[in-house]
Amino acid sequence: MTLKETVDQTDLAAPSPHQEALGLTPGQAALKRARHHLGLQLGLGMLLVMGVFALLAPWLAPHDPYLQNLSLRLLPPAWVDGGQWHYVLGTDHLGRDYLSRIIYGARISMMIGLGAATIGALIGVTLGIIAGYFGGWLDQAVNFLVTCQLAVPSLLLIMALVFVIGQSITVVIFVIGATHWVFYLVVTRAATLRIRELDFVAAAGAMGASKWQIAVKEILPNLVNQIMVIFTLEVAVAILNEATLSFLGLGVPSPIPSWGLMIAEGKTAMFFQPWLVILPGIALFVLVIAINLLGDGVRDVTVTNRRS
Amino acid sequence: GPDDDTLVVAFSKALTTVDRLYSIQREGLILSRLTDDGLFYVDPDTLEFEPLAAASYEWVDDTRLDVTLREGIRFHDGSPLTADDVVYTFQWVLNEDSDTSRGAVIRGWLKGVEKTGPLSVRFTLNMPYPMALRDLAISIPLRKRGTYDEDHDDGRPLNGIGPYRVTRFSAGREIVLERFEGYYADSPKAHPAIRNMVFRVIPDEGTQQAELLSGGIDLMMDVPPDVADNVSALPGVARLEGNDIRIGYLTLDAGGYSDPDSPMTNLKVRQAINHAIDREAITRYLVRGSARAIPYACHPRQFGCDSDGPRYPYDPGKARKLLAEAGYPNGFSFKLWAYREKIIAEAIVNNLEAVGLDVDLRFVKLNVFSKVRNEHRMEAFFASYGSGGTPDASASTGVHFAADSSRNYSGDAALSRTVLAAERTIDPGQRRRLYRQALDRIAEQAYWVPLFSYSQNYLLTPALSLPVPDDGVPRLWQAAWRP
Amino acid sequence: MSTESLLEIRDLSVTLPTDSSELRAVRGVSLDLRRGETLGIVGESGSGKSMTALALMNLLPPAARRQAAGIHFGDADLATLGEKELAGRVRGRRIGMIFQEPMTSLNPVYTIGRQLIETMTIHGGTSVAAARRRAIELLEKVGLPDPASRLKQYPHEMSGGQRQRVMIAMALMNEPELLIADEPTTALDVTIQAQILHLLSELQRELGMAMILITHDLGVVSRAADRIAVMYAGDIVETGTTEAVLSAPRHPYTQGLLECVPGYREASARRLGSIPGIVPSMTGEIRGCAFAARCPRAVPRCHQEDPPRRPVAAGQSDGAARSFVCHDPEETRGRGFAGGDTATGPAIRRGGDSVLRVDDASCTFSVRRGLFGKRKPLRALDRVSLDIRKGEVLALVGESGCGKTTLTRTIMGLQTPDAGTVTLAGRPLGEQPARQRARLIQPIFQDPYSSLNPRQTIGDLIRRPLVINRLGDAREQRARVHRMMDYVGLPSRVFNSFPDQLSGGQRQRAAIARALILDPEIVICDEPTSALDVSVQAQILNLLLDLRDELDLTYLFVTHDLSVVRHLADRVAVMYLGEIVECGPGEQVLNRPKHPYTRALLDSALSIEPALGVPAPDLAGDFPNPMNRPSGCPFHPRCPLADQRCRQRVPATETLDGTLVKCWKADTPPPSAPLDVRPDHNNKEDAAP
Amino acid sequence: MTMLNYVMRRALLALLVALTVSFGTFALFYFATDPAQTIAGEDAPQEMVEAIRVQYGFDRPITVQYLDWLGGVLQGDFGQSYFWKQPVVELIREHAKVTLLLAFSALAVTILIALPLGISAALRPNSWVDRFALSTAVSAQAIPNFWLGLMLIILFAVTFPIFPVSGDSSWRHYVLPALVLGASSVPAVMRLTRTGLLDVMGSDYIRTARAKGFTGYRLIVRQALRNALLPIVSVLAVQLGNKLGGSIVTESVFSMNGLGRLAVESIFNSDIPTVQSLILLFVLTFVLLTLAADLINAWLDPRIRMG
Ligand SMILES: Nc1ncnc2c1ncn2[C@@H]1O[C@H](COP(=O)(O)OP(=O)(O)OP(=O)(O)O)[C@@H](O)[C@H]1O
Ligand SMILES: Nc1ncnc2c1ncn2[C@@H]1O[C@H](COP(=O)(O)OP(=O)(O)OP(=O)(O)O)[C@@H](O)[C@H]1O
Ligand SMILES: [Mg+2]
Ligand SMILES: [Mg+2]
Repeated sequence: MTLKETVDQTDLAAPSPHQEALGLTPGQAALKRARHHLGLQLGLGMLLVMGVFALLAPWLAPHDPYLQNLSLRLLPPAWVDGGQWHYVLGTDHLGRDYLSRIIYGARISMMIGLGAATIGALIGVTLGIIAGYFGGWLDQAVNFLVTCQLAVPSLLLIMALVFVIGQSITVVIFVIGATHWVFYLVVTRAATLRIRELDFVAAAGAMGASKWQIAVKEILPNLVNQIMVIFTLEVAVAILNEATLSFLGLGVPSPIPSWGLMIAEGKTAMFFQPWLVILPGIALFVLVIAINLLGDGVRDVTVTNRRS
Repeated sequence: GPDDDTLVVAFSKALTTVDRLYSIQREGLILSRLTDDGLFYVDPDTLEFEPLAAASYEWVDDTRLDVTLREGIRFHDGSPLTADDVVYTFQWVLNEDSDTSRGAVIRGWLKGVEKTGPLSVRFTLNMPYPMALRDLAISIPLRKRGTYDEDHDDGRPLNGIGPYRVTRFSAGREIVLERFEGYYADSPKAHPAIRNMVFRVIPDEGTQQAELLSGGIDLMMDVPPDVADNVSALPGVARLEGNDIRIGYLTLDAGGYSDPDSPMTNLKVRQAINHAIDREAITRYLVRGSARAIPYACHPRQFGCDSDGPRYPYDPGKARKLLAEAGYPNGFSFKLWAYREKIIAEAIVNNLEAVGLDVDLRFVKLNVFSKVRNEHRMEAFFASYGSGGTPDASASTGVHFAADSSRNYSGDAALSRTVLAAERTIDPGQRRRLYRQALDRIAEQAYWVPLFSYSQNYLLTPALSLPVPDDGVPRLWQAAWRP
Repeated sequence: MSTESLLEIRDLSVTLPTDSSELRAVRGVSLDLRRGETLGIVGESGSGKSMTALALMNLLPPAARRQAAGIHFGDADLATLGEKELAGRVRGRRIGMIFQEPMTSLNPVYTIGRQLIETMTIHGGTSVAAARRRAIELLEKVGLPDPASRLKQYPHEMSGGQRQRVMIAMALMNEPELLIADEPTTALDVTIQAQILHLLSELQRELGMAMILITHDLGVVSRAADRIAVMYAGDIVETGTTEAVLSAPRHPYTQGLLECVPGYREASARRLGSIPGIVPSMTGEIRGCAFAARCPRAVPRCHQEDPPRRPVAAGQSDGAARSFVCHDPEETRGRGFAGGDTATGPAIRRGGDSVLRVDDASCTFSVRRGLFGKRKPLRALDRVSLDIRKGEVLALVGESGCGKTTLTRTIMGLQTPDAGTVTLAGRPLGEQPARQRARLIQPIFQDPYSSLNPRQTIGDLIRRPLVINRLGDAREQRARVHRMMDYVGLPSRVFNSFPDQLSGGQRQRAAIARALILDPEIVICDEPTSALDVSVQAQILNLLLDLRDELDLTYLFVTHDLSVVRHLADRVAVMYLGEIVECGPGEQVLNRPKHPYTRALLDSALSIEPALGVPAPDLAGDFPNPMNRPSGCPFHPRCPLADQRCRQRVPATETLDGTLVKCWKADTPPPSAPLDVRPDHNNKEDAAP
Repeated sequence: MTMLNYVMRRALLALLVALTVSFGTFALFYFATDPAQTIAGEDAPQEMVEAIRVQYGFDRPITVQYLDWLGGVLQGDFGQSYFWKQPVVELIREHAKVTLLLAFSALAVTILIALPLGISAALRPNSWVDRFALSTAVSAQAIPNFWLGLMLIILFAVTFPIFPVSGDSSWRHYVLPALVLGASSVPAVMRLTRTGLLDVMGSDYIRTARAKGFTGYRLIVRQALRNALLPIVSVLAVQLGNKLGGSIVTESVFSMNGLGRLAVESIFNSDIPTVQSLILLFVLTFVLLTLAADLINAWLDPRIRMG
């Protein structure tokens, strides 16, 4: 999903004049459409499964993901020669059970995805509403921030920040979040600019509502749909970013089982123990694709009046 | 490959300059042994310091050294080596403004150099300095007079006297060498077999492997043991294992620099940590090769590395007990800093957590690491030291336990005095005694957790024959193609 | 007009897939059109007018499916022609089309010239030079001065009216036999609307084209069409000559529609007729008569059986010419629509104290145009003075962009004027806290879709002013909301619905309830009905008038529809380019206008008069861009009376017969006769054969 | 000249951004890292490190160091890389070649995949082409860049040794990296092309054009394309910018000596002059590219040009 799409779909005032009186509430209508949306259901299903894995990791994982057994290093998956069924997906270079690490990895990825996307949303939406609603020099200032953010390659910025602040999950979450708010901002700002001109905002002003009341009570609820869509996409982006960071050696610290880190650690052996790279890669792929399907689905379902 | 008589070697790190005077990187050392000769060199077999460009030398007294040069040595540009060039080289290094990377060290002991004949020079020292030959062998390649003059530019990357000359240097990418046919024949390094050498910078290990397998490179150094295992199992790849003078260790903040109340100030805690780490297993499974667990704060091959101090065998039970005695029955939390060999650091963390300690591993890059370390803000760190390839205990004890060293976390003034005294003693017996005294103290106080010596793994095409170096620095001039 | 048949549509249907089921936008339409004839198709929004027109040349949206027993156009059957033939031989060549939205119907990135010329060259056989000559000729004909240089302009450099002229020229490039105009004037101002309609009928006569004119404005068809087809829910429910259908409508829907139009019945009837309910959604099968649910004459049969097409043959040479589709139950004949109670019409009120004064208010925006443009001032209000008296309806009229909304926003304190003051209940507005102001003055907006927050339920929406002003506890508030919903005729079951679930009329009722819940003295209605269909407009106008009587309200009523003004205004203020140019009692201003602009507005308003044609407007040009205001009297470039003085000096405000006028020529008698004895501009000698 | 004015405004903004960002980075490194040690090397004795600290002036206060650097830049002297001991300008020039080549070939890959796919999807919404395009986009979005690189290496450089594993010395070295880097922006560009074209095809003026007799490719080429290009130009500019500054991952997977790697290495080595200059370069590139996109759009769309 691209920026323009999201911006375009903020067509709040798009009249749907031919709707029957007392049809479905917006929520019901969305649910109804969701029932016919294959991608959404698929994404949701996959995500639920992975969510369950993440939540119940301590019970589902066959081993302690941190437990090292140096004498059982680098076992291949069970079905490969030399594998053991005790370690279904084999072990890594410190003899830790790979399956357990992959299961726990889902936790890390989701935690980082959700955390970073939330932080990004907080920053982006706040700034977006401020810029869009109050305009003037505030808008200019926010625009300046955005240019700063965009002008520096974000991965480089993240790397530099993590590099000097130090590696930890919290740092990674905050840094990724703090560098991924532009999308929220652009969309919220554009939507706010448009909503600001709508009559219900003027009506609220005429009722005596203060600016903050208007921003929070009138404008914000109308942004929820788009924010939600961006949120899911940003979760995916954050997860990929963390993996990339970990791959480059600046992500979550060892020995936390992050998929990106696992790929990086397996990379040196990728021609000989390719599963070390392929398995976490697949896990990452499935998680991200599920989130993206969900995000696309949510967009399709909540955005009304989209012809074609 | 042998077809074009070109040996392609992979470097993991880019070399910023081919001038050894301005770099102390390991890669630079390997390269400079091909392109440069110093007055002395390290005999690869005995690890003794022997004359190279020097024909002979003589200690006039404790602070004066006379050196006579060989005849007939030529620079790559064809000009002969004279005493003037030697004087120029050392004066340049001694000059504060020259900013060479070795200046600070050399200035520490060398007062001056003077020409005593067309082919002889005299070195005058500030103080008795037992490692003078080492410094002359390892750090100072000879330069043509005027090399660093402002208006000097002969268009060549480097004008050395070594058996190979640099034909192309592109920083961060590759360095191309060609055999120097004018090399003096009576050199121990004379008559190298291979005509061309290319050093390609390939930072990524996986890529290096792939290149090796697909014939893009002929030699890979510093190969992690796992990789070496894997790759050497394939046809078309040979493996060499050699020693390295490098040792790995943990430093504990016994001096309480990071926090005066740090548990690390407690001897029992430090002993517990020593007992907690299974260095045998780590060495066997993770470092591998010829690596050995070491009991003391030096490499067993180094001169003076003898001690009767206590050893701390792996004993988690004892470690727990010691912790309890120290007042930490439930352990405590601390940060362990590290900047290399993450796997090993993780294994150490795992050992420490097994005895009830809560370790936060801070794995960072060297420049961050050293900032924190130099500011004495670490409670414990895992590091390693290569002693610059020097088989002498002085190379590492001084760096780590001298009073003014930022690596010294012991806070032990007496120890520091012992170490310093050893550095100024020429008499071998006396030195040996002093080092034993120091090492005993370190072991008693458990300032360190000495971990293991390293091994070096090389992967190469089977067509290449290469003697295994004992000090971890490959001698490529001895490389040859197998018939 | 010949009697040769040009177009015969038989049983045309269009279906569109929707999320859940199929939407049958057009349901079995049959139509005939003779050469040179103008057919008006009227109907409320969503009745399928546009779909019918698009289906002719198969320009429907990609998902739509079209079925027809035959679409015979001259010698071709458009129903069976392939896309290639249609494109190559029919579209743009034999049938030209004009769309509703002139602002978006031209390709923004190409010049007018290119777009005109390619209309000819794409069909081959014409050189670019010839096409260019024709383009210039046609631009001249549609009344664009300096056509040669126009060719180099881009669409965005032109006003809406000018673009619509370009669209017309484009449709005519290949001299089509049939011109389809889909609401060509709906988006335009009245003065421009009159110009365009006049132009169209002139051209049609000159070129002998047939024309299908689609509109929802009965006034427009009554003037412009020879014959009329009334559409309802995808079907044509009545057709016949304009004269016959409008003077003696037979279908109850046609009757109802006419009752709703302000001014159709005598002006004394202050209460409009209205059709209850809304246009049904056209998904699924409709059983019986589609109109039955809203029809006062419906009997059980109407709900069950499809109504028959009844020809009205009385003395017609051509039997198909007039018919309607209805069971036409005898027993209910003559039963009319809800608003029949003429007696309860409100009396005109006058006097009262001034409750709100605007003194010399000016308002300037700074606007940047284009990426590289500089900011320029735009003067939206220019020293406007106005007062509103207790209990009256003050109508504010003027063309789009003249500053009406800016004035209302200034009055409500949503816009701070650069200069001048607004005095509310004796105190300057700037000194009143927002909440206090809110309890005195409340707005109702034009677009019921954007004036309600789509994320709040109707109940919450209406309650919101109480919450913000902290009036009463939650229970009291809810009770008050229910009472208010009762007042405005909203069923209480919508309390928990979202605005999306309501029809336009219902939403506007909710907006009214929200405005009135604080019990304000003054209600500002900014075009409250212009987004609504006539039938709904009538309901809302009736409601507003009822509420005024019951709650003793004062209205500032902004509109551009003069028939609405005539219907309800006590006093009228006319705005032009940020100034009030005339202000006075309703009958005074409407019957004896002083300002030439007022006069032009009145001339351009099209009431339902089948006997009259489209008047030739005597107002030149477009509404100017407020960024570069003309010197002197701002109206002078368009004024038929303007002289040197008007061009140089700004006229002062003077009072004549109790009316404030701002014009140098206010005392000059109008060049043409007053409205009621206006000469017949009718060009259709043969309007009714 | 209003356009000049506009360009000046943007330049001013760029300048401010560059100053802010570069000071930020400077401070970050000043407080957190010790460049002297990196310059000296891991095993360097302390005297050496101290000597370097003084020699390079790392012991001076931050403002002095920053202003010193800034003063140099204002005189066109971007300084000397601490780590590479080369003029930064030269260093960048050398690395820029690789990145430029890589970025443009990746852009070509993106365009060659995304545009045809997006256009055919938009012309037949909901057809199999459309579905294929969308699923491509969804999957491409979910494959981490570095992983794709590794897989391609396993596949096309080791299992089937068609292309070299790494390096940047011949065109064949660029094939796999360009593919990886190009693939990363396919989803965005493809989707944008699709929605943009769909929007345009659903617009009133296309209906007008159809009513005039345009169909088929003539409708697309002569009526729709220019409008649909507008958003694509902007997104391509942004993508190119990302690639020029952000091929970090690709360059590291394929061991290419481009600006991305240079940036990473400089960060790791606290090579502040290089980092700073690179950031200036990135900011400048970004601003220039977006400016170029705006100007191209203004040229394509008279509404933007003239308001
Ligand atoms: N592109 C579309 N996709 C789906 N439904 C549509 C589309 N366009 C119109 N409709 C539906 O088709 C029906 C008939 O629409 P049509 O545009 O013909 O009405 P109309 O009489 O022209 O109304 P208006 O006066 O509002 O223009 C309406 O119910 C409308 O919602
Ligand atoms: N916030 C604003 N910023 C810039 N210009 C504005 C703003 N609001 C209104 N204008 C301009 O001021 C002029 C008057 O606008 P206003 O909305 O008051 O007109 P109006 O008479 O209500 O028109 P309409 O009948 O179209 O609603 C217009 O030219 C408009 O473009
Ligand atoms: Mg329509
Ligand atoms: Mg308005």
